[in-house]
Amino acid sequence: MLALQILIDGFAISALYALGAVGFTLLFGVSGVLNLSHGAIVVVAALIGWAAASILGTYLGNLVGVLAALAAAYATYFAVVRPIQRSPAIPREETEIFVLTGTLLWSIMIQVGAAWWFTDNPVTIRPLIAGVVNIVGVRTPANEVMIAVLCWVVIGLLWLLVNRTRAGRALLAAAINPRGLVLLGFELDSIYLLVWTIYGVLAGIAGVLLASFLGVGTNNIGQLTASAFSIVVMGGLGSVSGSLVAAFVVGYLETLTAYLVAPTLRPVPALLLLVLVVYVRPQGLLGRR
Amino acid sequence: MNGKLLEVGGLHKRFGGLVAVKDIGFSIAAGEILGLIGPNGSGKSTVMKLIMGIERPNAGSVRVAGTEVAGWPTHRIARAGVGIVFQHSRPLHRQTVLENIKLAMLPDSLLRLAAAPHVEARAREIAERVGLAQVLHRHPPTLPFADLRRMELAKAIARDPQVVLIDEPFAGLTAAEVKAFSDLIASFRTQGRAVLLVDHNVKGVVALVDRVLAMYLGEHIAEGSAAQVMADATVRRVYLGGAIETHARPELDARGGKPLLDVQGVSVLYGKAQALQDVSLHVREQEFVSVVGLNGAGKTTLFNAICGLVPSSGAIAWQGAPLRGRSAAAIARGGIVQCPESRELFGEMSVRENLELGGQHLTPADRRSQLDWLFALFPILPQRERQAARTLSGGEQQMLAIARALMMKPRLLILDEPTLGLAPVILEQLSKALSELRRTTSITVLLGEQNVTFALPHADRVYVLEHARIVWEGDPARFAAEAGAGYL
Amino acid sequence: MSKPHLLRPALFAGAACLALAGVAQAQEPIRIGVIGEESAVAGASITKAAQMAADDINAKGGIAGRKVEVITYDNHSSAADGVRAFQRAVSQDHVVGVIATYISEVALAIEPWSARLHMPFITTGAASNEISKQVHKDYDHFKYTFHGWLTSAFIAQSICDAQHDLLVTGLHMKTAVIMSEDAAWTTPLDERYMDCLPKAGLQVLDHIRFNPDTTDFTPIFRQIEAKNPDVIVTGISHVGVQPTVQWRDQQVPIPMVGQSSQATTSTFWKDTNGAANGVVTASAATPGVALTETTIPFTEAYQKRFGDSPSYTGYTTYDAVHYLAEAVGRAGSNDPDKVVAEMEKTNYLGTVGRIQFYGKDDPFTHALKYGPGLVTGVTFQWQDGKQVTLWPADKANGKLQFPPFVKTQHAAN
Amino acid sequence: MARILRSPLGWILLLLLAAAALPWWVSAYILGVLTVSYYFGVFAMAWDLLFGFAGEVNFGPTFLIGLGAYTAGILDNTMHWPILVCAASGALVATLGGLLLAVPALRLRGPYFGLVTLVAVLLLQNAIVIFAGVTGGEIGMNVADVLSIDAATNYWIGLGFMAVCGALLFGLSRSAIGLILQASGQDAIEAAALGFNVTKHKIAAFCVSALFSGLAGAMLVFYEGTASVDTVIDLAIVVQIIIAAVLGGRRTILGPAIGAILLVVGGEALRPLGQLNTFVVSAIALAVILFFPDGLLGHVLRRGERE
Repeated sequence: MLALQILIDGFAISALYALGAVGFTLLFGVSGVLNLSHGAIVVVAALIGWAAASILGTYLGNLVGVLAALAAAYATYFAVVRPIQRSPAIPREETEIFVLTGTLLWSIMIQVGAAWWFTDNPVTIRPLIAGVVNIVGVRTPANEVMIAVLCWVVIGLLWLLVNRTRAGRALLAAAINPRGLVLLGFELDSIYLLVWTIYGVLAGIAGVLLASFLGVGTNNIGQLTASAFSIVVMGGLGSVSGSLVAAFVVGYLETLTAYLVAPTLRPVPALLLLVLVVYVRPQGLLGRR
Repeated sequence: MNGKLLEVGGLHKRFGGLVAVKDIGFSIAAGEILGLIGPNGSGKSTVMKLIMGIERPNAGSVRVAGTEVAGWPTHRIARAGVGIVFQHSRPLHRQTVLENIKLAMLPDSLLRLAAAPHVEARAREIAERVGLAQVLHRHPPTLPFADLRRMELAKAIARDPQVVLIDEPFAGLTAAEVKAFSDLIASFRTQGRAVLLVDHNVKGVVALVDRVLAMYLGEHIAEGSAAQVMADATVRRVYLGGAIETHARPELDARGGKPLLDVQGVSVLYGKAQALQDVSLHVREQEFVSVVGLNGAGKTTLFNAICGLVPSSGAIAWQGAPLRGRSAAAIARGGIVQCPESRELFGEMSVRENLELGGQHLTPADRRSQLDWLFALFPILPQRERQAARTLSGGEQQMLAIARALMMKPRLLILDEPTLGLAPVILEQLSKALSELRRTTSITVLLGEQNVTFALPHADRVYVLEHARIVWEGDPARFAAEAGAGYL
Repeated sequence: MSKPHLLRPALFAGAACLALAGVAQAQEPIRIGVIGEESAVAGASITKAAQMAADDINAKGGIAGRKVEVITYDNHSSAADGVRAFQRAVSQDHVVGVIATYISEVALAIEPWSARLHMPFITTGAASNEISKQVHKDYDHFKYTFHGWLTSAFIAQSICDAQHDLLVTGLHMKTAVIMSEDAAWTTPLDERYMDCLPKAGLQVLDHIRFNPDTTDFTPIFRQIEAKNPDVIVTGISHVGVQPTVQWRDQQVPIPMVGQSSQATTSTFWKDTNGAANGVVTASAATPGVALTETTIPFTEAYQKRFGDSPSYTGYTTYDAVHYLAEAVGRAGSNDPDKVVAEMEKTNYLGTVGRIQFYGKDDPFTHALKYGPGLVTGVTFQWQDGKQVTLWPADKANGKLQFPPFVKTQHAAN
Repeated sequence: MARILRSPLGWILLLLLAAAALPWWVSAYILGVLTVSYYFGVFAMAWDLLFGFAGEVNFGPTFLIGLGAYTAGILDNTMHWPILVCAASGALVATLGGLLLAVPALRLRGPYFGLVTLVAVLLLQNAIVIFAGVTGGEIGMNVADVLSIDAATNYWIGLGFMAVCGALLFGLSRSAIGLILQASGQDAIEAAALGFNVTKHKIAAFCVSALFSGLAGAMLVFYEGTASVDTVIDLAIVVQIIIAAVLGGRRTILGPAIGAILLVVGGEALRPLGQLNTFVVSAIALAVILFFPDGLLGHVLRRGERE
């Protein structure tokens, strides 16, 4: 019974982690950007979605939330990341630290701005389906089931997009060899725009689902970024399947700790595992050297 | 100890499945200069890194003045008496030239915070010797390229190493500077150092070296005096190929009118190094033009300038309109498609996926017919259709790269060094495919090659690129007589 | 005594003294520094209520002829920022006292500075026992600090008293599980819970503390359910929205009562999309319930001015500005020692009850006195978007009512 | 006089003298703000030694600061040793912690090194909450002793501390070790080929950085009288340190101190904006990074180099 509970409870949270991390890792894989404003963008989706839901209803509100995240992602790219990448004054080998610092500052601006406008109280979006269902004796909120399903549907769609469409193939090719892609007449700029679009939508969906499942506020921004970062590193930077695996490892490890050890220690084993992975296998679980 | 300062034996290095260095051995005595030559990808730079400990050898021995140092960390090998001059270096920007040289003489200690007093005088002396006396107190970013190279040389010898390794000593230097550098390196001989010069070809180092060792595909192919090596049949085949045939179609150029591609006075600077100087050439519709030149002459730079991948000065016109201001991708879509020497395949993707990406902009029907045609042209590709590109052999990868470029239906195909690192039997297949291409289609090709035998049979016209400039232009049939002798 | 705070200075201070003070300091207002957390609902209430209090006092002619001037600061929920704001208030803006913060960490960081700079300091929202214990330990040094809200121990006591009346007497409940975030302010809270819940008639089956960064409460609720208690008694402040929403979504069949700081804010219903329905929490006061004569006028004026209801800190801060200003008025000078001496004599009927402070011999020196006739706090329940007061019984305006998924009858079984 | 004005050292001395005279001019509050900014200056300088010179992006300066701060605070509360002994012990523990972190972490490159240092901070933060009995948990801990209760004295201690640390760190950066570090940061292979044990020097740099960070953390605790996650460990502090260093000019040691002072003082000057002051300060810092990526001092120096 306990094992079943752990299995079911860990699944939804892991799926949500996976959704949050996939966009982050895709962005890194394709454009080499570690976006430290990730948590802020996720929270923007949640807050705007919540505010819009009270006017437009839950469905439209969620949609507005996702669009808000998309807008925030574009703003991050055009106002912060691209100017840094193109600045002639920043040496190439230091672009990385500048992107990190720049997105971090941007994250603070979003966090403070959002806290000023919305207060730092966490908000929740009304679940799309209310009520509970009984899964082999475990009482599970219907919303939780739906979120797990939705996460996997979105991840599946992403897989189809990347593997079955031309634009998706180009995206994958850019992750492997951007120069080769330029030689074939692809504009890297539009590839980057595409990946930021996908990223924005994924972060947005993660944001509104998070708000509907657990509730989220501006104080969670740092934690959200850190957890996406660690999951992605654990899975192997740039490896989408690695991130999925790592998300489930972290999700279940946390749930197991909360159930079997103590709720106070919830985040600790995952952090220790992360350190271990980084030391023993720096390329991550499924990453290639 | 037998007077040999550097002794290398049985050196092996693998990178994954690729054998980069295979059983290389040589020795250099005090006061001797050895040239290590080989085309790009031959493994010569890897040998240098193995000696310096930057890469660890899989097998073999490296002895410095009798001490076995193979497998040591770099800094210990350096302390054992090996100095290296890198081709590219990153000096300390906030420190002066003098301080940069002094850096090389600091003790490797956490407790000695200040340099020993004699260091200052010695740094000045070395700076003077390499010709930096005038610029001692300038900062590196303000120095001309040659002075930066001098500074690197000064750093390498500051510690008075017994063995000096120099990577491409003359790349990017003007003739006068080459002379000054040669004199400097020659002076190491009288100082009793063992010197290893690593370069693409014998020509660059012929005046300086006592002996030359030639490598190809990781293997030792010839050794001896510069003249011996230049005359060696294997070396000549690697660099020049075999006997030269030509099948020029001069009538194509004679038609006159506006050329398809017109390059006028193009120059390229890499930082401070002149990679291309005032180069002009043209290619007419349906022509097959070859640009021959040794590695490092500037072929790749020229092609990258045409394709908009590196900034250049001068004028490049495509179908009469200037290319300036168009992105590299737009140029590619406009019909100039490059198949680069590095191939730039998508390693994790299958052969078919690579090809499909090349034909992305075609209609499905067009793409299918193009694919069928290429599969016929390169019969090995359909057999490898589902395999990941990185698992292919070098020759197969090259064919895939060419096929992928052709998928774009280019107006002008730029082929950069397609023979790079390929075995002779593969060259033949490739050559056959090119002949077929030239015979059955009206495609325009600009080929860059070091291997003259490979380049000439297909060519309608030939340019010779040497030291960043075009030095000869004409009918392939006249090449052997007019330019062939001075080529290698 | 409809306006006690206007009459009292005239009663306690001599007329001559008053006149003198009025003449000497007529132009100089009583400056009070107020440090809040503008991003947090509870923290923002502090500065808003303080501003209102000053305006109300000034509208009635000020205190002892002096206007009250409130200078507000934002500490961004950070102790370091709080200390800096405190220093600024003292050295730059020359205030006579500082009212600050609902976060214990910030209050504890300011406390030593209040001692060093000899600046009267009242925290109107923090709960940690340490604040007043420190004053007790080294009175001469720390006497400048006052705790203007109930300490954790008394909050727990208030909850025990309320739940005794509501759950044990009312619903015959017998068992409880304590669920609190692992934070320093909950340590004394839980200690007191362990002590007073059994006394109130609720046997404690388990005591679960969880990481304050927790977002997924499913395992915790499951663990609690496994013990099959009649009620969950909470001690939460960092979290609030999340456990509440998950409690509703997972339809945890056990009522949740206790201290949930986020639940005391007026926006909680909207933040949780109504998941708050049925949640019971302790607070300082509730809108529409007259703890004293001033409670309702204050609440209504606040709602009119700011558009939302005050948090518990709103009530306590509104009172604090009054009794601090009056103490300054009685002291007849800005001298901190005299102000502290007068503060200790505070006997002020505020919006949350009669306010008095424990003396230097009590272990909770300078903390609010708890008890009937003084300050007890209230216990209310969210019902259909409204805060319905349940306890104390004489102030109640509704009955305990749980959402359908909560099973209260199994206590009777 | 003219000669003093021509040399950078003269300028620095003049500035220090002017700064030392401030207690006779400005209020205790401004002194308090500056005092904090001086300790932050030391944090930023210590970070720059690691990033600007050794080329390692350390996301965990507050791991080192926190170790120093909490060790000192706990020792003061439990052992009642003199402040200086506690501070020194804090610095020592921070150095040991730095060594433990650096030895394995320096094998890693780029984002991996950054992540491990980041995780170190998160773990320390968790440990503080878990061991709330000694550390006071998330509400922090009051220490029994403080440096001084006089604002001017505190200010002079802070100023002197920053000046001494600055001189030591700057001297170190200009010493043989600094040059070697800089060379390894720019091109580790070339530095090794010149005969320098790059790893040894980087570990040493980490330890020095840890020593100064830990000491400054301990001093800050004894100035503020409290140690809490919020004041010495939180990621917000990390962000502030990194921004200060980049803002002031990485690779200059003194620039980061200037950046830290500007950041703290700027945030305070904008306090009337209320909540939004952090927003404005971040926006300004972002603009500086975008338009003057060399930072303030770096920009000035670079112009000097071009001449």
